Amino acid sequence: MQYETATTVEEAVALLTKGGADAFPLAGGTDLLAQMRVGRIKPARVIDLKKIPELREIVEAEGEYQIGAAVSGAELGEHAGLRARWPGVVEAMELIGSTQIQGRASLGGNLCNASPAADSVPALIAAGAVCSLVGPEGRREVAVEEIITGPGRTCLARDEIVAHLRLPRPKPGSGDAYLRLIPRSEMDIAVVGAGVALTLDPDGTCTACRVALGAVAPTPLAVPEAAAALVGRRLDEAALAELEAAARAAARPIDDMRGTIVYRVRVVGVLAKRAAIIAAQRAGQ
Amino acid sequence: MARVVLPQALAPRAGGLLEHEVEGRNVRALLAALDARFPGLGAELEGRVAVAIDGEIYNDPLLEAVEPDSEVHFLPRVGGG
Amino acid sequence: MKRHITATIDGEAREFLCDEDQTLLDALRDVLLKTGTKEGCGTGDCGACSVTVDGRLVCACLVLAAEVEGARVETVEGIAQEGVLHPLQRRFLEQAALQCGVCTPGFLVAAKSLLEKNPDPSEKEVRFWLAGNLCRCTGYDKIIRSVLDAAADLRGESG
Amino acid sequence: MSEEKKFRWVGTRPIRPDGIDKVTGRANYGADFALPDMLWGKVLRSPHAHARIQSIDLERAKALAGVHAVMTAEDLPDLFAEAAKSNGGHDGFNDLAHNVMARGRVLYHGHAIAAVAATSSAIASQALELIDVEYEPLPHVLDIASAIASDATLVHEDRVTQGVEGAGLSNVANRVQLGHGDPAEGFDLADEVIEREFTTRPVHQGYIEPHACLAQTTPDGRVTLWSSSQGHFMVRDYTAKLLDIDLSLVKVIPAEIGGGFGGKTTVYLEPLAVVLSRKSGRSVKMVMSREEVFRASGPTLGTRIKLKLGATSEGVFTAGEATLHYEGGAFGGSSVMAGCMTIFAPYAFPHVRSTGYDVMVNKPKGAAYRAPGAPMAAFALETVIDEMAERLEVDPVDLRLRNAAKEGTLASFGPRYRRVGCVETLEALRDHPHYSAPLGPHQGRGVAVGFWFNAGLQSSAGVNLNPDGTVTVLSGNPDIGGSRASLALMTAEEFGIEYERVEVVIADTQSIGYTDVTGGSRVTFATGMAVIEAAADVRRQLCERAAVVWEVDAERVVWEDGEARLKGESDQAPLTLAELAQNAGRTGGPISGRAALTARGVGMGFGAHICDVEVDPETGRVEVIRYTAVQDAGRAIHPSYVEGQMQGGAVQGIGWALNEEYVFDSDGKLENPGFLDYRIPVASDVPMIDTVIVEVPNPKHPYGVRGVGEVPIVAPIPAVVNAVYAATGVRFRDLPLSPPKVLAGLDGESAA
Repeated sequence: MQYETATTVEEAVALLTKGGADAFPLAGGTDLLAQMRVGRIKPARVIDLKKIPELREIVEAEGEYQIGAAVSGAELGEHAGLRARWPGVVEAMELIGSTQIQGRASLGGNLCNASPAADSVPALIAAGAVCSLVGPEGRREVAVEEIITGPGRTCLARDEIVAHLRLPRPKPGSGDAYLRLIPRSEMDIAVVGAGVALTLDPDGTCTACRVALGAVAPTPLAVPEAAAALVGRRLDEAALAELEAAARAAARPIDDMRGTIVYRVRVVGVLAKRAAIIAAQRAGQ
Repeated sequence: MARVVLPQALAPRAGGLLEHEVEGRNVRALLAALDARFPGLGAELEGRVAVAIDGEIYNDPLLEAVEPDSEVHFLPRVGGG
Repeated sequence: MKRHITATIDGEAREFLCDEDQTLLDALRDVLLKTGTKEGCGTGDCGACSVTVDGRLVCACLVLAAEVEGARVETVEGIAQEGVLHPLQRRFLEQAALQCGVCTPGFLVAAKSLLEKNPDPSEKEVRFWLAGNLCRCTGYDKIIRSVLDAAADLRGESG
Repeated sequence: MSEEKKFRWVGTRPIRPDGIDKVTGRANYGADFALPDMLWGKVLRSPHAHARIQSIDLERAKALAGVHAVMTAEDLPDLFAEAAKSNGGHDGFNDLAHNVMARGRVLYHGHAIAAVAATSSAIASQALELIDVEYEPLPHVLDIASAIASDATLVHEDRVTQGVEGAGLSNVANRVQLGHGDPAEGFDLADEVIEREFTTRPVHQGYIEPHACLAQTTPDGRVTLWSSSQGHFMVRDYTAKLLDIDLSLVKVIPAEIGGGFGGKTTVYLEPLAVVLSRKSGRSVKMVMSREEVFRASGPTLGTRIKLKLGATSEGVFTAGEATLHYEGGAFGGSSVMAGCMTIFAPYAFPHVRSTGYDVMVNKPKGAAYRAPGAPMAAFALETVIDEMAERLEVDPVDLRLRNAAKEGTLASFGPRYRRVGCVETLEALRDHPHYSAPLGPHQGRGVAVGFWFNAGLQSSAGVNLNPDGTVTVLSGNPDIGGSRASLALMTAEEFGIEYERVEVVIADTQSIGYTDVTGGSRVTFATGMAVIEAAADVRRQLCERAAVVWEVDAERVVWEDGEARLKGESDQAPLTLAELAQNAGRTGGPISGRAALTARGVGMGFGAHICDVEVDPETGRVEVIRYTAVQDAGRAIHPSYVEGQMQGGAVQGIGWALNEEYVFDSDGKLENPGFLDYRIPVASDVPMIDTVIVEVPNPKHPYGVRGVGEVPIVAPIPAVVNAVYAATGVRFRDLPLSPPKVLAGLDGESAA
């Protein structure tokens, strides 16, 4: 195996193009190196993206945040501005793995692993995040919910990388939250996850909402029906019950060793409701 | 005579009785006496069990002393973690 | 082809050769013979190989040795300075916070990293910070107490 | 030991002698040794749960540059054909030989079939991929129900059930029955009878250090092994037996051990490393990956227990009856006997019977796991007692106290109890503020009792007096949980010297007499006894040396308060240990003592735990919010390490109760062979674990020690499950209580 570093996105893309099918981009490496260790992936070369400034920066411009794809969870969590604006996104990222994993794992990596259970992805979808992708043909922008196309599969070309993700400036009265269910309190893969971002007007009526669910479908799922249950209403019991029902209706999970269909469908509604309540509290602050 | 109590599974080999009065200064002598009464039983016991003599368990008991008023239980052998 | 790496390891400038696909953990243990850093799983799930790279707590099994070129790596072997134990090490000993001891290097590195960022953590903060360090012997109780007490020592609040 | 004796060192909490090495990274564990000529060995493992090996072609692997040796079972002596013929293959070493490397058939997914040694770990891995094996897959059995079915596929083609007259070929390796009285009669006397069935899944000991060893051989047949295990004499004996080598030619140097819990009381890698070393002429290091540890080292496997309990309306147990099926893995040898012996042990029963079946399935060979067999048994009994208490409307601790075993009680496993602390332990639990503390919504409290025999077995010890008056103690037991400290404390007490003047060395197999494994909660008890005897040997010599100095009869000299004194009126100043040590050369030579013994007088142990949980009614997640463990230690030599055993055992039990389980797919492949999906508790999963050490001294030990390591894992499962019942009103009888199962139970879908 060959280890190579790139210092610009263009260089990284060129190395990936040259490397072909056995070349893998390396950001945090928390998934790639574990896969290599158990022999599931045998790269001929890895291209370290962490020396590319764009991928390592968090830039704020007029309330909009541009987060480099290789920024680690720990760096994200230490960013006071981001924490204040998008607490749900930050908490979702911080749920991934241990403190040690947080020292390396990145938003871009969590997204490109394309796990149906990736914690940060529902929160990013709910937040309306957009990715900036760079490939041999240049740059393009793709909404986060369009990146993952199936378990372990993305819409990226082999030699395309995520350079950064952009979170929009939240409107006044906005809040977001992400919750997941795991059997332990830490160090687990989500059995189900739910992210909610919403905006309340001063009298508590929800004017905008996005809901996304994790681990209940082959990909993280944007659920506009669930969001629609809240928009135009106060978050009373009836509205939350509709949200819960819509989330359950959208879920189409599988049985596996981490959870059952019945359980996932049941609990994803509970988490969506709880996440909405937390998001609403944050919106009110 | 020591009071010897057999594992339940072996009672059929000993006239259906669990408890026996047996003479012997140590476990080996008890086994020999039992074997004389119920041929083969002594060997069976020796091969596979521990012994509790007056409440204390011995895992390798062949030569452990037995008092005339002792209560001797044959048990499965248990190790530990 | 081996790769030549220069890095500061436990305060010492070191040069070594590694395979390109070798992890930092394997390089520390098998090349530099610094076996204080332990391997419990090799996949980032147990924390036994915790080290810091440029001050950031990581699992050495999930870092390529090639990545630490020019970096500052701290392991358990650098915690005691000039033969003097760090308060964490002292508290671990005094409070019997280790039984078999194989997870201890990882716990010490992780706990030290916590106290550098948060000198006055709550019990809950300590437990969550250390959730990536598995211990199968102690039930964590004495480890958590030791970290809380070492934090007080470092704040100068205990004798 | 009836009167309270004052100790200077016993009962204090000094720093363990090996502590500094373990907090600085200097301590060497199994994988930490290296030799200049060293090769790396790796094992090829079966991808089938059950298959006939048709051929193994090693040629491509051998041809790979850097590969120095390749082996299969062909390279192991076939010592056991005769034994197999004479006893139907039930020889323990025959099974072990077949477990370290499959012969003819693979019996579980992960079963070793070949091994290689190469100049690097990477080349060794590559070589494994070049070994061509042809398999003929065979049908497999994965659970108790299908293994005991009349038309079951046989794991072994030649085994009949031991303990059953006229038994035919079967997957039941063994049947055991014990008890006293007539349960039918007892149930007739009962006002209430409850009968329930319980199931548990395979769980792993989960030690953090994977198995590891380094082997060096010489052309004249000598073997040196550096190995991490619970007993280096065990490693020596098993390796020598499997390879047909004289014991004197094998030296095993104990590495520090990174946890065992019973799982390191056998060998997996050592015989292979020796063969690879012989074939290559180089030293060979082998380290299991975590995945290999899960797939191929001994878990404790699944169980099914049916239990019936009868009691009078006054809360007196009239009868107990249980049928226990325990999976033993591919070779049998489960802990079902211990399950049968412990299941009713904490209580007095006029009529009691337990029947156990040791069931073979196509899963890894089971190994001991802390109080082997007892936690599952306690799960059954202690939750039924909880139900009985509710039915009788009595306090659950009170019900247990009314029936608790005491001196003279006829134990369900046979003998009459001598002095035991079951009652004292339960009383301490009842009186603990935790037991009466208020609870919040969705919270519940459970209690349970646990029992373990503890063990004696064989130990050797040496005590060497150094010229400066310091003492070196030699032990043959790897120190897993602080036993160096407890041995040093007892030594300091015996001599009346400072604890810091005692050093404890874990000596290799050529430097100390035979010693059984560190297991069974025996080290502080049994090896402690040997150390005390060796110290007495030294004290006797010290008195003789003082007699030489004073030119008196040795009988006139006594050892008191750390010095030799002349009995009666005398103006001779006492001689200290240091003075006598310094003069040893001119009074007769170096002073050292030794003792080797089979430890008698084991004190059985009881523990009682209180657990509070909070259950999320919408997700079924259970959180342990408060926990207290009470245990009779006999005497706590180093209380911190006694507490540590109690806390560690409690948390292991909590993990077993809530989230730990092996998940096999229908092909018998383990789906969760890693710490991510095999969920042992992490620090944020548990609260502080309060401890109360009860001391009902063991009258047969000089300091009253009973042994403490195993008891604490017995009570947690039922304590947690009873707490979940109290919080939810649902009784769970299938482990683990994972969120989906609990939520289903709350919905009434699966709760009985």
